[in-house]
Formats: sequence, C-alpha cells, structure tokens
Amino acid sequence: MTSIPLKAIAFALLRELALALLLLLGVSFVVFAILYAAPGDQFSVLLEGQLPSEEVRAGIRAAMGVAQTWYGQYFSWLLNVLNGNFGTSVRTGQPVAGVLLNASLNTLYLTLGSMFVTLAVAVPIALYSSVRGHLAVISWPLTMLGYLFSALPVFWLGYIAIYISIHGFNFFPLSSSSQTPGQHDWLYTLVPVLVLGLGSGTISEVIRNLREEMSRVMADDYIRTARAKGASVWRHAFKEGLLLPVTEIVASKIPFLLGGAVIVEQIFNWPGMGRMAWQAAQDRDFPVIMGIVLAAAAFVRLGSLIQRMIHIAVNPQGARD
Amino acid sequence: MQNVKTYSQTNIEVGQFSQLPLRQKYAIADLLYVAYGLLIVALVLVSYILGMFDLLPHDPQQIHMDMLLAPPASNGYLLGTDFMGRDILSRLIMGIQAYFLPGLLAISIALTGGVVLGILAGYCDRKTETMITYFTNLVDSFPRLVLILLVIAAFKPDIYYIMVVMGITGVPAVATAIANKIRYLAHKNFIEAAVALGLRTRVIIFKHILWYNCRALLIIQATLGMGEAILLETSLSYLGFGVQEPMPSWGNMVQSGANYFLQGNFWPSTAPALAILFTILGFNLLGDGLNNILEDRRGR
Amino acid sequence: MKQLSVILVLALSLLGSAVSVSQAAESRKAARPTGGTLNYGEYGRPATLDPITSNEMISMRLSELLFNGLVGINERQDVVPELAQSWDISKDGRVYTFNLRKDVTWHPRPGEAVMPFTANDVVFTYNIMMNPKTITPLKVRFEFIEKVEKLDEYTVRFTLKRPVLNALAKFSFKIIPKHGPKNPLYLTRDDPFVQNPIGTGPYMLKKITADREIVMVANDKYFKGRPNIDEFVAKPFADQNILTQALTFNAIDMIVLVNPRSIAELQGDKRFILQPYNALSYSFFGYNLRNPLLADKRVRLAFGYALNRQEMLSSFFNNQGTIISGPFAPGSWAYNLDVKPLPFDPQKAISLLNEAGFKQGADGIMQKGGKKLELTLLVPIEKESEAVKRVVLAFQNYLKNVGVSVKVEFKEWQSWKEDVFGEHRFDIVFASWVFDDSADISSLFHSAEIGPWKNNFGAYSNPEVDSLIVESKLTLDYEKRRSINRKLHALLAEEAPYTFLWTLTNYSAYNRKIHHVAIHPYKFFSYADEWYIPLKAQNK
Amino acid sequence: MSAAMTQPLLKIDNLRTYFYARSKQSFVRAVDGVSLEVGQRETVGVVGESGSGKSITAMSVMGLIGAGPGVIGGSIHYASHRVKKNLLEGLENFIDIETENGRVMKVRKNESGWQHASERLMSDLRGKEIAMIFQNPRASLNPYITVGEQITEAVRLHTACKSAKEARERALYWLEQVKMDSPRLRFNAYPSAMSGGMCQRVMIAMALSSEPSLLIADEPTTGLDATIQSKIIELLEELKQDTGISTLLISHDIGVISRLSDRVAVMYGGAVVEYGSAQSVLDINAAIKHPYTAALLASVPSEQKIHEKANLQTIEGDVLDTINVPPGCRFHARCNQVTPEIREKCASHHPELIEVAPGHQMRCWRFVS
Repeated sequence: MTSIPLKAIAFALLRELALALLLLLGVSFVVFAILYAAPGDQFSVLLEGQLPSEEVRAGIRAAMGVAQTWYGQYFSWLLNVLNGNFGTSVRTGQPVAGVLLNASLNTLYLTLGSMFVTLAVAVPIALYSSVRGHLAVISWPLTMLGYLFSALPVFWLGYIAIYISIHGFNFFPLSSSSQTPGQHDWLYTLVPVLVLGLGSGTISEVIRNLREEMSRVMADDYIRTARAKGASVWRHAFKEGLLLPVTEIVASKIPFLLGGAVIVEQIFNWPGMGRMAWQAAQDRDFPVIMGIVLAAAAFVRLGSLIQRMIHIAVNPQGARD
Repeated sequence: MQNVKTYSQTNIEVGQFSQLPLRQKYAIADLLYVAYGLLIVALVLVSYILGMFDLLPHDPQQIHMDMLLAPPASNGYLLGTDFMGRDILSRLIMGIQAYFLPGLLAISIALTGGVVLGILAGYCDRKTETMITYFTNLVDSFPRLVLILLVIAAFKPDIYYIMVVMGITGVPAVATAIANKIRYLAHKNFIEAAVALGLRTRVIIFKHILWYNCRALLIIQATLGMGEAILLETSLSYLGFGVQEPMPSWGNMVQSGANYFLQGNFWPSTAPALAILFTILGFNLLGDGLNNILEDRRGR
Repeated sequence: MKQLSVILVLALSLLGSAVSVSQAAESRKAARPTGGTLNYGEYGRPATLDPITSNEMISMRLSELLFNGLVGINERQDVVPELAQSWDISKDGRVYTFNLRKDVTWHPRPGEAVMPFTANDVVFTYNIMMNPKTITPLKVRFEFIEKVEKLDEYTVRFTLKRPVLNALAKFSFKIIPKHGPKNPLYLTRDDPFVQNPIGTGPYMLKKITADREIVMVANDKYFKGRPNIDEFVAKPFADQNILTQALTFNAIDMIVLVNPRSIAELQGDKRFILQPYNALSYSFFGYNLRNPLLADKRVRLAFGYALNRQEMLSSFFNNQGTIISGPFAPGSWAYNLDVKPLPFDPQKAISLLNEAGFKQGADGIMQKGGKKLELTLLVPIEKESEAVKRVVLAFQNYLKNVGVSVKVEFKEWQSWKEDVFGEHRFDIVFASWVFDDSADISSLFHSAEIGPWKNNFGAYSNPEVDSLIVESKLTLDYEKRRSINRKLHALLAEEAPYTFLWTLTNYSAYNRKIHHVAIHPYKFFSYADEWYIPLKAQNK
Repeated sequence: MSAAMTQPLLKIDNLRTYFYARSKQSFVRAVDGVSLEVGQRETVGVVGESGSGKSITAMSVMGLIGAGPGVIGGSIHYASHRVKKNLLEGLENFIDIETENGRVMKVRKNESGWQHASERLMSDLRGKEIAMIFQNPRASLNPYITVGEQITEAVRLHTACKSAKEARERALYWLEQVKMDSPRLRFNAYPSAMSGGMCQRVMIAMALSSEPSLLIADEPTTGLDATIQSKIIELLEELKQDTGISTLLISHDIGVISRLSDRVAVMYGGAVVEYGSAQSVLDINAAIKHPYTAALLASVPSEQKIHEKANLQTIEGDVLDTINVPPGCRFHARCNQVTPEIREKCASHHPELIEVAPGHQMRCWRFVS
C-alpha cells in the first residue's frame, strides 16, 4: 500500500471530470443563449462591400448550412463541438478548431509564463513576511510594490515596458515567427510575459493569500510537534502552507490571466486567443467567439481539475477541508 | 540581519484597554492603509459631487483646436490638454462620473446576489448547496474579460451591460465568503444557540449573521469591487469598448493618451494612469486594512 | 481608417503604347539585383486571400501579388495586356474577344503537375463569381456581362448585355484556376482555396505562419519575368502605435498606410521614405434623409457651412489632404474644379437654419415647432485611430456653435454597418468611400439603390440626379460623359446629401533599402514585381 | 544507568518566560522564576490550574517559545550521559532588560540572533535527547503524512537505523510497544482516520522511537475521554517501568500526577509554590500544606470523600491574571488561611521558596519562622 492511494485519486478524477464536463455543457449553453439573444444577423460580416438581396443572404445561409430553429442550431453546434469541430469562422472561413489550437497554445504559454513570474515574485515575499510578520523591515515595502503593480492598468504598463525596452535597452519586444531566427527571440517573448505577470493585478492578492496561509499553518500544533522532534519545519509546513494554497491560487487566477492576455496580446502582437477574441468581437464572428469562450472555460476547468487532483493526492482522506 | 524588537510595559491596569490610543490597539500599517483608503474614497466622493455640479476648473468638453496636447501647466491647464485640446484635470474629475454609478451597480449586484446565494448555500439543505456550488463554478469558468467581449459582440459596448456582467461574475466570491462564514458560525454552534434562544430565522439571518458577522466582510468586498470596476473599465477602453467619447472616463483618457506615449508625450496618459493607480491602491489598501482590523482581530 | 470600397474600374486611353511599356519593364528588370525579403506591416489581418471572396483592402493588395487579370492598368492609368495579349471589340461594342497568352502557368501545387493557364480558367472564374451561392462583393459589377464562351484553348469571348463605355478596364478582374477551389460550382469561405490560393502572379503563397503572417516567394515562371525581391511577408499588427515602432526598429520594412499622427515622427527619420499616394477616396458626413429634420437641404447645407474643414485638416492630419466640394475624388477626371468647397461661415449656417424655420431655443438649441434639432452621429469604433474620434468630436463642437446638438454614438464595426446599411438606424454617419480610378457614383445616389444593404443608405432620391446618372452610364462618348459628371458634381454639391470633407493623402513609409517603388493608388502592389533591394542591403 | 550520577538530568533554575500583550501594552509574566529538577529515571509532575505557566515551562525547556520576549532569564542545565549543557547558554546576550524595583518593565531583544542561538543550542537535543508529547494529539500530528511515516521520520532522524526498511521496522516495533492494535494496518493510516487515543499512542511512540533521555508530557490525557485517559496513563506507567525514562509530566489533573510522579511541583501564577516528593505534597492530611495545594486537593473527588459525603470545595476567585501581578504573595487574594499577623506581608512581599522539610519546599509566609 503506497501513501498515495491511486484508487481514491482515480475515482475522484472521474468525479471531477464529470463535473467539469457538466460545467462546460452549462458554459456552452450560456454562450449560445447570449448569442441567440443577440440582435442582427451573424452573417452580415460576409456582406461587407456587396449589396446583398435577401436571396443572396439565403444563398449564404444555405451555403453555410445553418439550421433555422434555435435548438436545431444549438444541438447541431454542440454535436459538432463534441466531434472536435467548432465550425468555421464566419470571417475567414477557416475551421475554428485548428486556428484555436495554435492560438490557445500561444496563450497558454503566455499565461503559464506570467503565472510563473507572479509566483516567482510573490512566493518569496509571502514566505519572508510570513516568517517575519508582514510589517517587518523588508517585507513591507516589497508588499507595497506588489500593491502598486496590481493597481497599474496593464496596457499602460505594457506601453511603458515597450518604451523602456526601446529607449533603454534598444531592442524591440515583439515576437515574430518569420523573424530571422537566433535574434534571441525568447527575449522578445519575455517582455509580454513579464508585463502580464506583474500587471495582471493578482500579485498583491497572491502575496496576501500565501502569507496568511503560511502563518496560519506555522501556528498549527503539528508544526510545533515537528519542531519538538527536531524535524524540518518547512518539510512539514510545505504541503498545507505552500503547495495547496499555491495550486489553489493558480487555479483561481487563470481566468484573470486569460483576461489580461486579451490586452497584452493586443499590445505585443501576440498571436493568441485574446487577440482572436477581440477581432471576433469586432466582426461578431460568433463561431470563433463561442470556440474561444469554450476553450477559455476549458482552461479554467482544467486548472481546477489539476488543483483538485493535487489536493486529493496530498491528503487522500480530506484531512483538512 | 539584525531584527531588534522592543517590548515595554506601560503601567496601565487592565480594563483600561479601551482607553488605549488606536495605534496601540492595531498595527500602525493597517491604520495607515485604512487612513489612505478613506482619504481616496473621500477624494472620489468629492470629485464625484464636483462633477455632478460642474464645479470644474474648465469645461471638460470645451475643444481647443489651437492647443492640442498642450503640456502640463500651459496657460491655466494644470495637467495640460488632451488630443482635442480639452482640459485634462477637468476631465479627470469628470471621469469619475463614468464609472461611479456603474461601479456601484456592479458592486450591489455582486453583493446582493452573493449574500442570497451565500445564505442559501450556508443555511439550506445539501441539494440547494450543490446547485449553488454548480452555479458559482459555472460563473467562475468564464474569464471575465472574454465573457464581456462576448456580450459586447452580441449586444453593444455599453458600460452598464459591462458592469452588470461584472456584477454577476463577482457573485461567487461573495457567496463563498458568506457561506464559509455561516459554516464557521454553525461549526461554533452559534446558530443552534440562536435557534435555541427562540430567535426567528429572519432575525438570525439578517441581524445576527449578516449584520453582526458579515458586515465587515461585505464592506471589504465592496471596496475591492470598486477597484476592479475601474481596472475593468480601463482595460475595455483600451480595447475600444469602454466608455465612449465625448464622455470622459479614466480608461479612455489613458487609452487615447497612450496613442502619443511612444512619441514621448507622456502627460495625456500618465495623469489618468496615476489617478487610476492611486485610486485602486486606495481601495485595495482600504479593503485589506479593514480586513486585518475587523476580521483577523476576532478570536485573537 | 476603415473605408468602404466602391470598386469600378475605368481607364483613360487606348492600347498601343501599352505593350512597349511592359516590354520596357522587362528590359529594365534584367539589370536589377534579385534577392532580399520585404516585410510589410498591415493593421489587421486579411480574412481570405483569394480575389473573389475577399472584401477588404488588405486582401485586395495581396491579390495584386498573387494574381493577374486579363488586362492590367499601368502607372499612367492605361489599360495594358496581362493574361490577354491582345483583344478585339465588335463594332457594336457588345462582344469582346480576348486572345490569351500561351506562356502562363499556374503556381505549382506540391505534388501536382504544372498547369497551364487556359480559356477554361477564365470561363470558370466568371461562372463561379456569378453563382448566387458564391460570397463575393464582385457580382454587382459584372451584371452587364451577358455570357462568356470559350472559343478555343486560348480564346474567350465575352458578350455584354449592352455596350458599356470602357468595359475593357473592367476585365482586369483577377482570374483563378479551374483546378483551384475544391467546390467547382461556387466559392464560399470554407473552401480551402480561399486560405491558400494559387494564381499566376509574380509571387506565390508559401505559407501562413501560426500568427497569420503571410509569406510569399518569387514566382520564377512569372510571365513578365521573375520579380526582383525574393520574398514578401505581410505581417498583421493589432496596435497601430506598435506598427510604427516596428518600422523604426526594422521589424518591418514597409507600412502600407501610415497613421496620420506618426507622419511627423517618420518624416524626421532619414532611414525611411514617406511616399504619398493619392488613393481615390474621400471622407464625408452622410445624412439620413428619412429623418424629416434632414430632409431639408438647407439644413444639410448649413451643416456644411458650420464646419471648418481647413482647421480640422491642418490640426488633425497636418494638412495631408485636399478639401473637396463634390461626390468625386479630386484625382478623378470627373471632378469639377469650378465648384468650390463650402467656406467656413457659421453666420451663413445659422441664417440658413433660420430660413429652414429653425429658431434658437432658450437652451441655445435650434428648434422648429417645438422640435429640437437633435441628431445622432453613428461612428464605428476604431481602437487606436483617434483621427476618427477627433473629426466627429470637432464636428459635434462646430454644430454646437450653430445651435445643433449632435449625440455621438460609437458602435463596433459590424453592428455599425448593420445599423447604417441594414436597418438605417442613424441620422448622420462619418465614413469614407474608396473608389478606384472610377467615377461611377450611381450606387451612391441613384434612387434605385435605396434599400437594405444598398449603398444609398441615406435614401437620397432626386429624379434629376437619377437621370444624369443613367445618362452618364449609357453614353459612350467620353467628353459628353465628362460634362454630365461635372453637372452631377455641381448638382450634388448644391443638394448636399453628404457634407463632403476631403481626400487624405495616404502615405506609405518604407525603408530606403527598397528601390524603384511605384505604388498603385489603391491596389498598391501592382508594380511590386519591379521593386528591388540592392545586394549590399539584402543581408540584414 | 549508574547511580553514581548525582547530577540531575534536568535542572531548571529561576526560569523566566514572558509574553507581551501588544493590545494591552504590557507583559504576561507566564513563568516568573521557576526552579525545578528532574533526576535520572525520575518522573516529576507539575500541577496547577490552567494559566499557571506549567506548559510554558515545558515549552521553554524545549526552546519552542517563539516570538515575543519569550525566555528572558534563568538557566536550564541538561546533563545526560551523552550531552551536558545549559540550554540557555549565552542567550542573555541577545536580550537586555530594564527593571523597576525588581519588576521587568522593558525588554529589548534581538529576535533573529536569539532564535539562531537557541536553535543552535537545541538542534542536537530536540527529539533526540528530549522528546515531547502534547495535549490534543490529533492536531499535533501532521494531517498530511501517514502516522507510520511520521514515526519513521523520527527514527531516521535520531537513531542509528537510517535505512528506510530498518526504520520502518523500528517504527512498527514502537507502535507495538504503545499497544496500538494491528499496527501494520494503522501504519499507512492518516491521523484524521484515528481516534484521539490512538493519536496519542502514536505521539508517544513517535516520542520514544528516538530513544530520548527525557520525555516531557504536556497534559497527555487532556481532551481524551475518561476510559482512554486511564488507558494512556497505564501505558505511560508501563513504559516508565520498561524504559525507565525520566519524565516531566505536566497536568492540571491531580489524579494523573499522583499515579505517575515520584516528585511533584505545584505551580501557581507562574511560580512554584510547593515542591517535594509525591506522597508528601499530595497527602491531603499532611501537617504542613501550602494553602493553594490544600485547596487543589480539596477540590478533587476521592473515594474517602465520597464515603464521608463531604462536599467538594472550590477555590474562591479566579486564576491569577499574570498580566498585572500584584506585589505580594500571588495567591493571597484567594488565600483562605491568611492570619492577621502575616496579612500585610502577604499583601506586600512575595515569599521565597524555602525548605520546610528535607526535600520539601514551600512558598508561603505561614511557614516562614
């Protein structure tokens, strides 16, 4: 018998998975409902520049094979989605799924990177001030800095970052796949990641949250026991004081980061979901937006799924809940 | 590193605790936070009122084609003028109008919704609770900004639509907070006790749970909510979906100003950006300060 | 600035000299170095890359690089042979027969034999274009064609419903290969062809990168001779400020359309050339005549007098443009220089409004029979380009001064178009038309064009104008037609269904390393096969 | 062990551990000049009401008092056959104290310095030499680690058997020693799956598994229900017989104390008021008795009382508030044996701990001749 009972985890995994799917179903319906309530005709995007008569529109609808009733539309769409077919973009006519895959990978990279940045900044501050008390000599200004960054409008921070990297370091922070390789492209991609990581408005919250958790755990009896038996306090505090809170925060912050990504991707010309979402909102390109919202929701669910998994793996019997 | 602390006995007898000066009861920093936060809130309120009665240095809508983007302190324009030669200071003050009421709307939606669901979740049977959990999870699954983009695409870029969405997406946080609070109280047999005392459910919920035990929490949520409202409006303005010209909002001021940022004209965007910075800082600090003072003190 | 396009082609002279031009071109080309890459930045991404379904300027520019028409337009606006090496026109002007070049091949697809360009492709293109299920803005422009037949492999014959002046130039529409689209009957946007088309043009689509950068490489078999520059890359940008910065940091070599506010910045920079090109476009405030307040032409004229165009032009676009007086672009042959733009004269505006029966109310707002003169101005949202914002705000300001209250309402692009073209829910719009070298304004002002999704969104109807338009369409004599159009110009200036503002000088900015840059007014890349980059500048 | 060893295993001398009530701007004199000894193979019981400072004394010995003024004075000499040292060696350098007529009024403390020094002193003792078990065992076990693992950890940290396998066997052995039923099954269980009694057995096993010389049992039975309590006490008794480990037993429960301890210290208000052999201190009928001890004993039910139907007495008044300690005898406010002649002494001066009989010390003016 191992200390991580796989059976329990597997079972929980199934439960969580089912829940996630249920939620995604709900999401899909909400999205569809909103769009169905929307005024106007989603195909008008195709009529740009031409003078369409009703028969032209009918022709288009027929060509795009659109059901007429709302439930017809919903279920046909849902079925397609379940077959991995998110429909084709009204604007570009490309299958959404394919485009979405690229875009979402880029966004994933951006968000994970920036999440890492956030943690890299927040965790040390949080730990330090949990040990020294959050008013201690050094931790206070650091915490303040966290607050400041969280209060900045992220796109303005972005412009500043660009301005600095141009006039300060004389390089241009834009990633571009057709750039001749080797021009330390990672540097280019670094700036947006930093901007999102610092500016997404989560740092101060993360710091506070971690600090409180850590100091709460540090005051627990079992930590005293650990000290009394001469074991490493950190080893004992790690799971409840750091691992769990961090995973929880990461999971709960994914939505915010995805939101921030919309902005940062605009500024830094980052080919991700956020920019797609904006373009689609402009063109009322409904299949794309639906796809994006679903994908985003999927990210969020995935995040919390992983978080639950870790949580269960760490204490299978729900020792603390 | 050295980390010397001093503890000194003031010769007061116990029971005079309440007569201690504040700074001895609470951490000075927390008090500073709250003080600063309150200052900001006061400023916001004042400028909101000023804006309401047009008590402004200049007409925020007056266009001066002859002095576009005038730098700060050029004849009478303390913070300079924007891309239409309008006085930035006046527009800053006026800008609060743009999100004040919508922000309040968002907050009140979040709070009322959150309270209702929270109480239901904390107070009712398992079934309702699971349903509510499902709902909150559902709402939490939407990245706020993306959802708003969706709504904009479907309907129109209107600050009130946006704030309604924000309010709804704000519900889960409040709900969970309240629900946890109630569970905590129940765990402490607080509720049984109240019931045993023969209090009516309504009284228990509103007086004892909400008023006595959740007001701090609600205040904190509200202050944080206002900060979020401002940031959100700003982000949307950058995307072009925020409050629209000619109505000034800090968001669209930063946005239009930022167009000249890279050419080295900083002030049009910097002034509102700093306004945003300090305001949100104020709301966040207020929230956290109150949190430390009102919430954590309990039980210590 | 987003622009609505009314593309109708019209050319000025007969062939003859044309051939020699393109020969000259080839001989010149031989002397130039080949190689190098040209990255150019576009604001926004093209939806589709084929010439038929695409409906925005970006993809239109692209199709100049990838495709050819039967005929082309040269730098001097002459019709010159392209895919057709010669043609003859029947006496009655209803039958056009084209003899196609025999040395043209389609861009090779991997794993496919090189296909020759033949008459089949021409017929195919026309048919697919006219299919009702095909999604294309082009249909309306070819309704004058009755039928097309293939006479032999290299000869096609077009029969017109009626003789049309300068029909020849209209045959510059791009030809797509029969073996191109998956669906042979009609072309919609989910056909793979629209995303990676093949053509006959100087450049071949190589790949579209993950972030929608469009990479094109020189077509060695190009029938006019291999283009000089090896590679064209179109880079999409989502933020215009960054676009300019990208140029200054050599992330790109060319900006097709420079944002007005960046012009000053780039002018100072020796590394770049700012090249003006006169896009045949103009901006205007259009009025919805369905609104009784605006039905009175004196009101519309009053608005015209109330605006200080010169001030706007100088302070918003640092004078890069010309103020216009009528419905034609100044560059166009049809423009009537005798008609002067309305001067800035608020007093006149006020008196006109008074004439129209409006009296200044207590609140300073004009009113008539208790009805206030309050109007809504509908404007499409454009993220960074606050040039639009500036103009409409100024407009609002000017009208306030003469006692008209205008409510500015911003809408995102799509719903703006639905409101204006579909539902006609607006009083005033600010927009701009892009023409090509044409002067056909029939779709804008003819009463037959009133209705949902037609271009006469203001519902302007005037029998006199209608007849003039029809007349000019039918007449085959150029001079006669010109005078008709001048009449039309004067009349519309007087009638003021729009308040005509200005034509902006578009600027393209590009790195000095690119030589012999000739820019086509709206197709932009028509002569790109002759641009070149000196060898020493190539490796950087 | 050789009886020649006269030096006591643990010798606490005039220990002072203060806390600081920030909100009240004043010190909590939790432990104020406590002196105790624990000899080899001896069990010393410390009894007193809650808040009398007995647990704090224990924690001070373990060096578990963290922030705040904490341990500010005294010495704790520890001397096993392996280690001999003063556990507070040199700590005074990090603290400077201002006193006003014997009363500490101000403490400046270099927290980090103190912490590091203390850690250095304790590092080779905690768990290895001195092991501790706490009240509320469930909370005292790490809920995220299986009990087996927690014991194994102690074994590997402090004993010769380093290999996982050995250590595991050793841990299992100790689980058997503490009468854990089906230890192999429990080995991989998490504390949350165990009853309080079992958790306490685990705690004990964990404490003993590192074979320490001194065991500090801080209210080992508190919070367990009666039957379990007695079981735990039995266990402790047996272990005492088997291992002969010296124990510092802390409890508010006279019953527990009397069953386990050889000597007893009665604490009140942060100071030891009576100290001596178990029988002499806990003998309710003894001639000389500290009023507080007397009161304590009187408040405990015993068969004999129940026979005589004597009603239980309670101690009037509340436990001493260690925040503002009165100048005189700390108990005198509640004392029912104050005689007129000593009254003002009781009120004004704090009595010393004096020997009233061989090995029996007392802190009361009544017995000061």
